Amino acid sequence: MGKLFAVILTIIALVSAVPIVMHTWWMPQDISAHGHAIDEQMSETMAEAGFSFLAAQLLLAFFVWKFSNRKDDGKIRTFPGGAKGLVAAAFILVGTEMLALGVLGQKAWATVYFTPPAANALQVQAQAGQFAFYFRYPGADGKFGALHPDKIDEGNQNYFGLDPANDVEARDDIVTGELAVPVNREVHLMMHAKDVGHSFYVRELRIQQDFVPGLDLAVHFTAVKTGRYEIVCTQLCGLGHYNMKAYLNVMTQEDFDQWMKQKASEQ
Amino acid sequence: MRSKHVFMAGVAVLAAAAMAVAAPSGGTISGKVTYEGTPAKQKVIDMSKEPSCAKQYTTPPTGEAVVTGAGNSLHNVVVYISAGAPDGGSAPAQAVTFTQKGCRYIPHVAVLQVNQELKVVNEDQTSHNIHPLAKANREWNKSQPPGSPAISEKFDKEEFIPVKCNVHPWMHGTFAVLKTSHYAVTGDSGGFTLPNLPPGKYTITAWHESYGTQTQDVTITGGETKSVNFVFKAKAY
Amino acid sequence: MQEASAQQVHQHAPPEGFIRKYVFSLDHKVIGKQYYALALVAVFMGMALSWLMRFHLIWPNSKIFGLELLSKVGAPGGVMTPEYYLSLMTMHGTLMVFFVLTNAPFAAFGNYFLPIQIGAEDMAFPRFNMMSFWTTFVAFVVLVLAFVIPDGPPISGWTAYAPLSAVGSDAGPGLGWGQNLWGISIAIFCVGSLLGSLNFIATTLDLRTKGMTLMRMPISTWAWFITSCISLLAFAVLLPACVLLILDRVAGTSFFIPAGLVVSDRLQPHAGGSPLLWQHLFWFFGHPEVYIAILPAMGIVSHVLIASIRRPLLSAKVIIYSMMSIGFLSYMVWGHHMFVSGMNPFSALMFSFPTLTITIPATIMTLIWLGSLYGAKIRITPASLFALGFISMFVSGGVSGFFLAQPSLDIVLHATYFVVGHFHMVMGVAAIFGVFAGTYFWFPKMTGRMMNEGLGKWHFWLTFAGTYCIFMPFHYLGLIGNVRRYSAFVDDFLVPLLPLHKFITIAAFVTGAAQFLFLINLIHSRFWGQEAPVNPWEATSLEWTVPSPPPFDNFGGKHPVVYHDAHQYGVKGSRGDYVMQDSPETVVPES
Amino acid sequence: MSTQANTMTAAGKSGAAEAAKSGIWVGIAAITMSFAAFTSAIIVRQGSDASWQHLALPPVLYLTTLILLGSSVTLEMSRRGISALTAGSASGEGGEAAAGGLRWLGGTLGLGLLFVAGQYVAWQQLAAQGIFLATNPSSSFFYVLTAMHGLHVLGGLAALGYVLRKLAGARPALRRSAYEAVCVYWHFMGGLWVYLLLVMRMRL
Repeated sequence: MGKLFAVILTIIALVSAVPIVMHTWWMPQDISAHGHAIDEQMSETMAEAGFSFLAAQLLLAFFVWKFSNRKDDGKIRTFPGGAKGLVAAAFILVGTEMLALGVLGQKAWATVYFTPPAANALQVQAQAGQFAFYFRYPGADGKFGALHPDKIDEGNQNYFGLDPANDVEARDDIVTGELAVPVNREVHLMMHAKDVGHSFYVRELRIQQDFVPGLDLAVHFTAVKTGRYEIVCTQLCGLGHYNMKAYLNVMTQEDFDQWMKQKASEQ
Repeated sequence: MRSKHVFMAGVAVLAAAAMAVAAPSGGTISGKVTYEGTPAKQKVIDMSKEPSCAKQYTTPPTGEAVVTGAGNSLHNVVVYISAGAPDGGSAPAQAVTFTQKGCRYIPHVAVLQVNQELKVVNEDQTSHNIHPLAKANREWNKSQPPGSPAISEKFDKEEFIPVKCNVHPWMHGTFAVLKTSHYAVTGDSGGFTLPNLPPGKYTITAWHESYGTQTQDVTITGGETKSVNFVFKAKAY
Repeated sequence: MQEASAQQVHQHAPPEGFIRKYVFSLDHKVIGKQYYALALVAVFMGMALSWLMRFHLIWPNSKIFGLELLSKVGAPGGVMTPEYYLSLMTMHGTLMVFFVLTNAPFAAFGNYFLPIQIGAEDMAFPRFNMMSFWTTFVAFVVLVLAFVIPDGPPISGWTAYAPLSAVGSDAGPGLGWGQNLWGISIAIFCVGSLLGSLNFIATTLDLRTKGMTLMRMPISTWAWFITSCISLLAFAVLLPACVLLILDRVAGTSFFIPAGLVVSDRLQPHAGGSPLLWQHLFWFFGHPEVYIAILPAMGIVSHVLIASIRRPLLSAKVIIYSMMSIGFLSYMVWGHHMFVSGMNPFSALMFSFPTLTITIPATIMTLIWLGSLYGAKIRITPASLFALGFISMFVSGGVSGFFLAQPSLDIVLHATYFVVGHFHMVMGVAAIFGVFAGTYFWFPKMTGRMMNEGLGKWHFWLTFAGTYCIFMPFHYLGLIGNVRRYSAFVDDFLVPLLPLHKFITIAAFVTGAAQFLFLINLIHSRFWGQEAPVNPWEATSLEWTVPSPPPFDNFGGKHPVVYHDAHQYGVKGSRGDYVMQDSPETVVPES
Repeated sequence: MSTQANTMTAAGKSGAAEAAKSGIWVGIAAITMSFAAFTSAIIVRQGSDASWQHLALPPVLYLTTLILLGSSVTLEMSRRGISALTAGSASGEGGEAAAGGLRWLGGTLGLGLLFVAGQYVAWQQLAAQGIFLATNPSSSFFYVLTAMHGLHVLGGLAALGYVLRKLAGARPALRRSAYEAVCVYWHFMGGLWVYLLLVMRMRL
């Protein structure tokens, strides 16, 4: 019976590892300037985690195979080196492994969060509400109009609560339902939650950041590949959570300018 | 015989009811709803979030908070008798259908009588949620994924209930729950007609979702047709 | 000083009558069984909910037979709505985390065996003990009430993030009275857990029998003791958090709700609150809660393991110290749940390192367990299989922690099925394996009858393979970016993943069905099982010195004297290869 | 009796009797943790809210503080008499001391009730100014903290009442450790109140 356990466990461990090694299901292609650091970190971690996983499972299977239901009247033996050896091994191996992962991982993290956005980054405001994202470009004046929550009127498509009647800066703000950005240009995305918590997640962009009501956060990124990508909400926000999405449209500069013109005319 | 009296009374009531229905002998109030000034420009609806809806339109649709027509006519105004008429009695058996199609509400304003059945239908390939922001009535908020059966609901109090879809925030409409059966919603021409009014003094109310309500008093003496017009002041923002 | 009535409390006579004996009993053994029964009810409810959810994910428009009876609104015509999916998900999480994973390994087995293992007649405060169970029971009833109110259960998840959980029904169905009941239930649960933990700590400190030094306590006792310390501090934080949440909901305060929120077109009359405050308070409880579930399982597994491998662990001390350091570290890592929540990015680093550090004691424990198998004489029983399975699950669930501990990878994996797979394996399945191991091991002591071994083994094979089939693919889904808490997969990139989801759903049905083998075994053996001897597993700790089941006062009025620790296996003793803790004979190593 | 008790536990101490004592410290640890959570909530709220308006505490609170601290003193005064009682020498000279002890204990109970009443008066005064639970963050915390503390004090009063009832009976029957535990708890309530008063007084 112990042998059966060993066989089943070995099969499980090996089969589990196959899709990982084959990259059958893996992260989508990275389209961001910073994402390669995250991808490398992922591969690094996967190698270490995969090794730990296989080593432990196979060792467990092997020991159970060898030492279960022993017919021989053999003596109890002790693992060479005993507890001290194992504890030392754990400290040294896992300690250095974790320290390495930790230190390397910080670099990837730092590229996302510790670098300030470039001064000429495209300024966009993202607003998340149940259950849609809206985006706002400052328009010709380069300034965003102020937000007045009491002025929000979605039936009149005033999603942000702008006050164009009294606020000049708000009049040329361009509000859209998709996030269009020019390729290879840094984007400074300022995040505002209208009602409850939401999150901004673009898999290809290697960006995920919560919208926290009352706390205006920001992320910045540079997309290096044109295309349409899905923006999804990853923070449970209510019954339409699974339907809360928008598209990230990475365009060439010309297309972007064209798009911007078109959107400005629709305001 | 007691039962005979009851029978006779029943016949009388039935006859009276039949006469009321059969003889369009009452007066009529008709008129037109218009606006003055410049209404706010209705923006193009950005449906990029929902490609399955966006592709149903060749020219992108615009918002429906203020819909106007030729001759300054104002659409989607509910004109109804708010005082003077007897209550509509029991609600009509026929349900009012409220359809979600192309991520818009059809009709934009659905008029119901108190306790009349409302059937909400989703003809889109996406999920909607129907969220009537009721105050006097019981508020509810239900999802309707594509292919789900119609949602059947009733409202038991008079109220203009804004209804919205949280999944598609541009979708805004109104459930106008009225006590009376005498109502009309202005369409293309901005005109309305309230027929079959027995003689009496009436208060006519016109309600528009952005411009509010106006009332006028009208007296009907016989079978005449009275003309009543409403003019709303448009707001640029 | 003479104690006027020191013995009164603990030398109470056996109670008479059904109510005092089985319902409002002061006997820790009855209370332990009550906790176990409550957990059993909750776990089957939770499992049924997971079945419904898995079904809905694959066949969102299909009728589920009988679901309409549960909720007409949530399942019109038997078809589950998206909001009802979230309701069921919230209830699944809450039931499982609080009423199963906290109750079964800790409160149920701890209550039954902690006093016996240290040679005590009962808990230090039997009345508190009874109260803690019954408050927990009330909490359960209040939670389940959410199923029957018109509003339905809340849809904000077991984490109940504010302001979704705080602003009321404007934000969606179930967030009115459903959420209130949730908050009240959890607050009551906290009170019950606090009373229970207080009792465990005082009992362990003060009621050990003669010779039972701290280091002679079995590892299971140690695990319960450490867990009660964690639980005491964790629930003491969740309780105020729940109070504040309830006040925000019903009294109009703004602890967690900032100004200017427009929910469904309605400007909320709140100002100045902080949603992150809820997250901090919740996860300050929430992360230790993970260890409240897993530490008792570690203790039970260690306890079962040494009796099954007929040798002591390479070092029991190292295991105990590792559990302590895990418990200690668990209070420094809550922020790793909030890497993308808008915390200061520097604090993400502050939370990342202690999180990675937890790997060290966890690895040490794994290596000690593995190393102890070397050269052992493993006896394969359902109990030992589940103990070995626990090690496997703990490793599988643990390595995915490498990823989630790093903020840079959490950017990609946060809120995906990777996280769901991680915590289901390490906190859910592993802890449940500990409970199964404990059940197969202790059932003879608790009922006086043996469980059916063949059925038990079948239960193990199906559960072991089944849980891997369910939760391993979760990690793959997470790598692709499959977001969790979605009631249907409509996004372009999620639709192609449906076949994998279908595989998971089928695995979930098979694995869930296998749990009925366990239930049948439990019920059948309880009444018709073979009669159990005093010490069927030839184990050394004190519970195996008393009759099966133990008498009302455990030791029949005697006070056992302890001469050894509980790890005297693989030695020469009068009974074979082991020496009981209360046996005065000197231990002679076998070699 | 004492030899039997000695066989009960490893260290030779009477476990069952000690349990109340360690139990109360464990309980205090939990309560401390709860109020630490409240404190951190206050700090976060004050930090995140630019429009924080600090509440001026009703002056009656300083009086109630004195009352609560005074009740700790009276509780200590009861110690000698209660020692005589629990020692079982409730006759002759011991009896007089015991009666004194009971009086001090009763006084403590009275002062405790007075404290709770004072807290209620403070609430009334704030309410008269139009400051309620949901008025502003500062007032929310004030009501929550005073209410939570008040609940714990009420628990302490119940325990004091229980001790008093047990001791005042014809055959006093109470474990010394139970009395000690109540004393520890009561003093802790006083200390906790002073701490809360400072937290609510100061801008953190």
